[in-house]
Amino acid sequence: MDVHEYQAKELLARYGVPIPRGGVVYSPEQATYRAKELGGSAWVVKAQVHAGGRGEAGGVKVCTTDREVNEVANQMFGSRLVTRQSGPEGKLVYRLYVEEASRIQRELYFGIVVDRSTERIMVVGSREGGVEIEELAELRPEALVRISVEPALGFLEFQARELAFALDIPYELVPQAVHVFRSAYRAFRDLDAAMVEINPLVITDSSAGASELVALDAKMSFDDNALFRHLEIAELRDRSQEDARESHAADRGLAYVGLDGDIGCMINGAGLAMATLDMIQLAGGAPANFLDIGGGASPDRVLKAFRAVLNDQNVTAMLVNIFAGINRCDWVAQGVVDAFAAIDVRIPVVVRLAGTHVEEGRAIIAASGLPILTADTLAEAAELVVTAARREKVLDGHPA
Amino acid sequence: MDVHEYQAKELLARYGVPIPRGGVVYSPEQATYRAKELGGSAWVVKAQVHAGGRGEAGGVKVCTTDREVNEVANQMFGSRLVTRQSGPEGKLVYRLYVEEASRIQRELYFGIVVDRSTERIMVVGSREGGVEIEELAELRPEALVRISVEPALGFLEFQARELAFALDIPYELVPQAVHVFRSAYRAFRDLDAAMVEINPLVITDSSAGASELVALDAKMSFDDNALFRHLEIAELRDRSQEDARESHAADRGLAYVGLDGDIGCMINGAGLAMATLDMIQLAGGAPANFLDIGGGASPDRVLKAFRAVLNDQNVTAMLVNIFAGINRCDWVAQGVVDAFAAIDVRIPVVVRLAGTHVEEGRAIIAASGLPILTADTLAEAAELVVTAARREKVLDGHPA
Amino acid sequence: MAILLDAQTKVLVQGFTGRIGSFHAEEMIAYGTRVVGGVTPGRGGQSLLGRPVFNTMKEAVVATGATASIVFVPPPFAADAIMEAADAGIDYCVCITDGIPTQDMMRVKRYMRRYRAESRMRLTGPNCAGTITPGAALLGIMPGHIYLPGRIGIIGRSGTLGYEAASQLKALGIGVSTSVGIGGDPVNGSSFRDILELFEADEDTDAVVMIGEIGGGQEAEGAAYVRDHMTKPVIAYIAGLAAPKGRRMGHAGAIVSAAGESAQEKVEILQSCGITVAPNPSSMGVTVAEVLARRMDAVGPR
Amino acid sequence: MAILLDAQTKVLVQGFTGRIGSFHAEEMIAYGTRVVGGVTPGRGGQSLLGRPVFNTMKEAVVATGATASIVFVPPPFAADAIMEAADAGIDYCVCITDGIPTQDMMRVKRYMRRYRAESRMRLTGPNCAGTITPGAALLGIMPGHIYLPGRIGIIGRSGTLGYEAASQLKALGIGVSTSVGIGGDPVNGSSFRDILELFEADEDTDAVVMIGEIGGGQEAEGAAYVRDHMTKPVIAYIAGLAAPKGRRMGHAGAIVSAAGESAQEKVEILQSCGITVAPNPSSMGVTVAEVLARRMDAVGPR
Repeated sequence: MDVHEYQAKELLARYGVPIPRGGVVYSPEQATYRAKELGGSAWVVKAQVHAGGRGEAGGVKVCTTDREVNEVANQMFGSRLVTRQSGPEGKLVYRLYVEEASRIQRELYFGIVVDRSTERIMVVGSREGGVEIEELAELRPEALVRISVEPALGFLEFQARELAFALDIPYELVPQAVHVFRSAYRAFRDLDAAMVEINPLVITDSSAGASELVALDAKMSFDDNALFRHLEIAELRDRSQEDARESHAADRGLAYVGLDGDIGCMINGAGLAMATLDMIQLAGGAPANFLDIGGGASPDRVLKAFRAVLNDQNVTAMLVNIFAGINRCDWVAQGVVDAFAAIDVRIPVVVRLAGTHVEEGRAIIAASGLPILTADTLAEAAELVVTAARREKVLDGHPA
Repeated sequence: MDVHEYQAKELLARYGVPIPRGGVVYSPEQATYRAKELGGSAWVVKAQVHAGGRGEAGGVKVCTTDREVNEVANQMFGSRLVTRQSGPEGKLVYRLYVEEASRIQRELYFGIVVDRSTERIMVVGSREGGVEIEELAELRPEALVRISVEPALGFLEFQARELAFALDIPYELVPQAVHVFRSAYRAFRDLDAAMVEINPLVITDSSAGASELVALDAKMSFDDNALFRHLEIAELRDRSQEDARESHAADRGLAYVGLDGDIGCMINGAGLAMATLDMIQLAGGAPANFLDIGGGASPDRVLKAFRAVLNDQNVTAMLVNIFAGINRCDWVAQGVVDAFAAIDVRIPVVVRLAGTHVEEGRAIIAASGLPILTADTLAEAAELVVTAARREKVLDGHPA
Repeated sequence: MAILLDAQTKVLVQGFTGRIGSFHAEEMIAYGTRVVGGVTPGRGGQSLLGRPVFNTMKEAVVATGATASIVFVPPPFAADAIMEAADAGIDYCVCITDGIPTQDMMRVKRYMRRYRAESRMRLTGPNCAGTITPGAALLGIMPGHIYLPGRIGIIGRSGTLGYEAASQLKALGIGVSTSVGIGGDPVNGSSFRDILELFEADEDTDAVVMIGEIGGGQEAEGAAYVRDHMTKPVIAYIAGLAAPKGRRMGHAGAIVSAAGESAQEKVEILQSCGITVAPNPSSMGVTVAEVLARRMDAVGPR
Repeated sequence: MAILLDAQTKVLVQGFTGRIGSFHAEEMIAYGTRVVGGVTPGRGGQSLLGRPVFNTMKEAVVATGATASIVFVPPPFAADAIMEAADAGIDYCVCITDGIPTQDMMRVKRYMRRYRAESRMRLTGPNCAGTITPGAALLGIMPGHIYLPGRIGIIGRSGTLGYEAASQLKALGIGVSTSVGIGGDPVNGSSFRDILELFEADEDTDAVVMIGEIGGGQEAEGAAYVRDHMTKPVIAYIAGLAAPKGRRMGHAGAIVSAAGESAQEKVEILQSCGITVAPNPSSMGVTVAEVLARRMDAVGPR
């Protein structure tokens, strides 16, 4: 689960990471008020959206007068910010963060992730802050310092010190850097984060007093599996930043990922679901979604899944692919029949059943008399649904 | 460092260990007031001293009226409680703890210590609570359940559960027991304790509602070396419970342990100090103290050590034994000469110097013209001081 | 005995008396698995399905001599259950539970390293369908009837895709020695490489099917092992060609977040290590058949 | 080379520029120890006593090729300094610092176990006087002149009592191969047993003096090793006969808290393992001389 920049900053600050003074605002008036309250002569107004690349997309503006703050806020509120990470529809802007502008001497990168190969938490730093880390990792991997953390002991003081020296942080700031790094690590560990990124971590200009380290931008995401023990984090979820189809499905306990195609999918098991999407694509079709209905699919759950799939207006045909292990094909078949009774299904539906109680399941479909296409194998099912989708498009007047 | 029962209970309660309701009081009036405030019909009045065995020594009384509470408190305040752990002088009682009486169904033992052989924290439990654990460990070791804790992971839930089942805690109380055990462990770990003991941990009678676990008595002691990071614990130090000679020396940064003999000792190094005590004993004398002046003994430090030793009225002769490594014999010798100038030293003093700058040191002593006895070896020094002490006693009219 | 599990293996069910635990315990017993009891703290002394229930794994192991266990404990308590199994001296543990926090699994892996490698418990899962040695024993939640006993090993992250592979093989008359689900989580008990080693050493296995997916580096690590150490043919399929970058596809571990983690890249890595990759999930069975036939031709009739 | 340290060993000083660190660095250099530099974070690039100062141990090891270090860092930071040395690849570290919290040392010991036994750093101390190979090198704070080069190993918890032993030996014309202070803390880097093993294997050592004290079980563990594995004679002294139970005698570890931890009990355990125990601290030297003489008689003139 992702959170907004200002939420990540507040969480990190609670653990001791210094952040610029600022506040979240919900209207242009609040933005102006907040800027006055902060004082000073320059502010940064930042759109709060769950997507990187805000700066180049116009979501971060420096203002030097109240009036300018108000104007910028006016433009941003209610807009959809399209960044290179947001998807073509962009993300709705309905919260801004107004913060005092910092005088920057140098920009560093600091991040924490789970390293799957060592099964440990890894701390990453670079002298080159402000750029995208993925790009840096690909183009100039030597610019990254990586430190693996022994879970028994945490991010040790000497490791933090080594990182500080490796990033060429001036001697007088090394103790502060050690504190910042270890504070961020503790936040990661205590809050079951999946990612912490402070980019840039800046060394401020000494023109107005002593230099210091400040987290100018921050990102955090969290392990969904651990939210049960972090209710205060779970509450930070911002549905406005999610794909509406996914929110709808997630609320019903379904693992749904929205895609750009037109073939709706309902499958049990994540692996089989991915494989089914692959088969549809190989057969020349385009899946509209990933949807794993999971084990123990009751007829009621099947009905919910149907609704989640058909919720997407782009869907022109649908494939149900069930290999029943814990599930039973007869239950799923009954769920499909019930769904046809409960919903006005106007598109072709292909059903492929296999595994536990497959004969009983097929018999239920056959006996229902519903216009359901059936297939025995995954390949057949994919072919059938792709053909059906193509026909629908032609009937609707879309070119195939 | 030891703390009082009520302090240990408050610390454990902060981590989630249930304790009976109660409060510390400093006068009989407060005791009565506290009993009324607690309500109910029976209270336990407990002398707060740093010594086990209070119950059998009369330091724990059950009272059933306010008046009785007042009387008991009156007797206890200002008295010195002599228990089998307090030493013959007993411990000054100037705080009492008044708590609601618990109905006890069963008494268990729960403790946490550092196990030196595994270099891990060890949790110890027994079905037989309320008895002294040292006794139990010696007489019936099989009655103890010991669980070693992996420092990387802490006291795991399943380990706590295994202990709960091993102690025959009823099923419905097992989840509470797991919570109590792990809470106490966290207190131990977070506060750098050296020992936590809940003895007895009781299962209350179900006559007045559901049974529950309660820490009826609790003891904690702390790692002196870690007090620098636990100022709130360091503040719990109660000097009234300490040997006055030791407090005096400790305040001056000296490692001093009061003993019962009459030969004062001032030595550098804990090992040499113990060995010197052994030599005095083997020579037929009785050391009045252990005192390690440590490395880097400046003349000023030597003076302080002299004062600490002579502070003890029982001292009839004194031995200074220095094997200088970091120290220099000439500095120590100068310190001894200075001490004679600053203090009216009326007892015989034996000085043995060895190691760095020994010749210079001996020359300073010789040149001082002071009535100082000198020795070259440890054996000689011990003989000299024992003989001198014996003579002093005779002179003072004490039989040797 | 194929690998990990045979008809003699004594099995304990952790979370025995729960709805899911008892349901699958019954299924496993029906398949012939030697389930000797189970653990549910606070239910010790009772019995279920004719088997004793214990309060702790230690008691259960002492009383039954079990060497394997299967975990059906809910996510907040599952990591603890795995460590309890390890501490009780279990040799092989399957964790079915889906939704264990990543840091909990990191702690479990760390904990297990306190035991010497040779006496360390083997864990598969979490978030897997389990392990089956067809015709002998089932330690999982899969439909037993889709597996034909035979000499092909299967290793997969996904449960249902493993079923797909087994049933395609069965349709061609090809049987399975053991099928092992290693699970879809980012930090799991055993890697492809760990299980490939077992199959390489197993006399009852002729070839291995390896079913991977997007995310993580375990497929590449397994492929390097195949290239450097394996004599038996390996056939693979990687799911997720159609998966967009940066999106989590159901499994907690199925997310492309670094170079080499997409399905296309993995396919290339596997092929470069001499692994035959099935072009699509429907052709896993036939690809195995082809490889076996080629192998037979090369070896000649025995 | 005796054990642990010789004239070629390259040494780094951790806490180099501090008052205590620089003082003892100078003493060690004067004794002939090959001090090649030191570490004080934030002082990198400077130089002291003609040796370079580094910010981190990793840099220092890379630049100097040092294999040993000595820690003079204050208690709150000393555990971290030891782990930094281990992580930088140091082979042998002496920690002089007194007053390190017990849990910090537990963490250090735990941390060091992440390295394989054969490449794991050896630590002696904390709260010790250090190690000396007389005539070759000094890694500690002891007065070098009291040690005569020779063939007796010394292991002791206490610094000053070790001096006492060395000077008693010197007075009798007996020299020392290496003297090792293992320190007075309850959790320390190396035990008596660890160092006894090194002396048993050392060609330059003929006999070992072991100086123990009240508290803990390391003397008994060392004694069992002597009984079961040592061919060289061991002479011991245990301090604290006069110490009352339950009182801490200066050293954090010198407290009798369990059976077998008092001086008298330890003496009995040691004697039962074939160790000659000196009756008092003044007779450590003569007891060694007697044992050596008996040995010579038994072996006959060579």
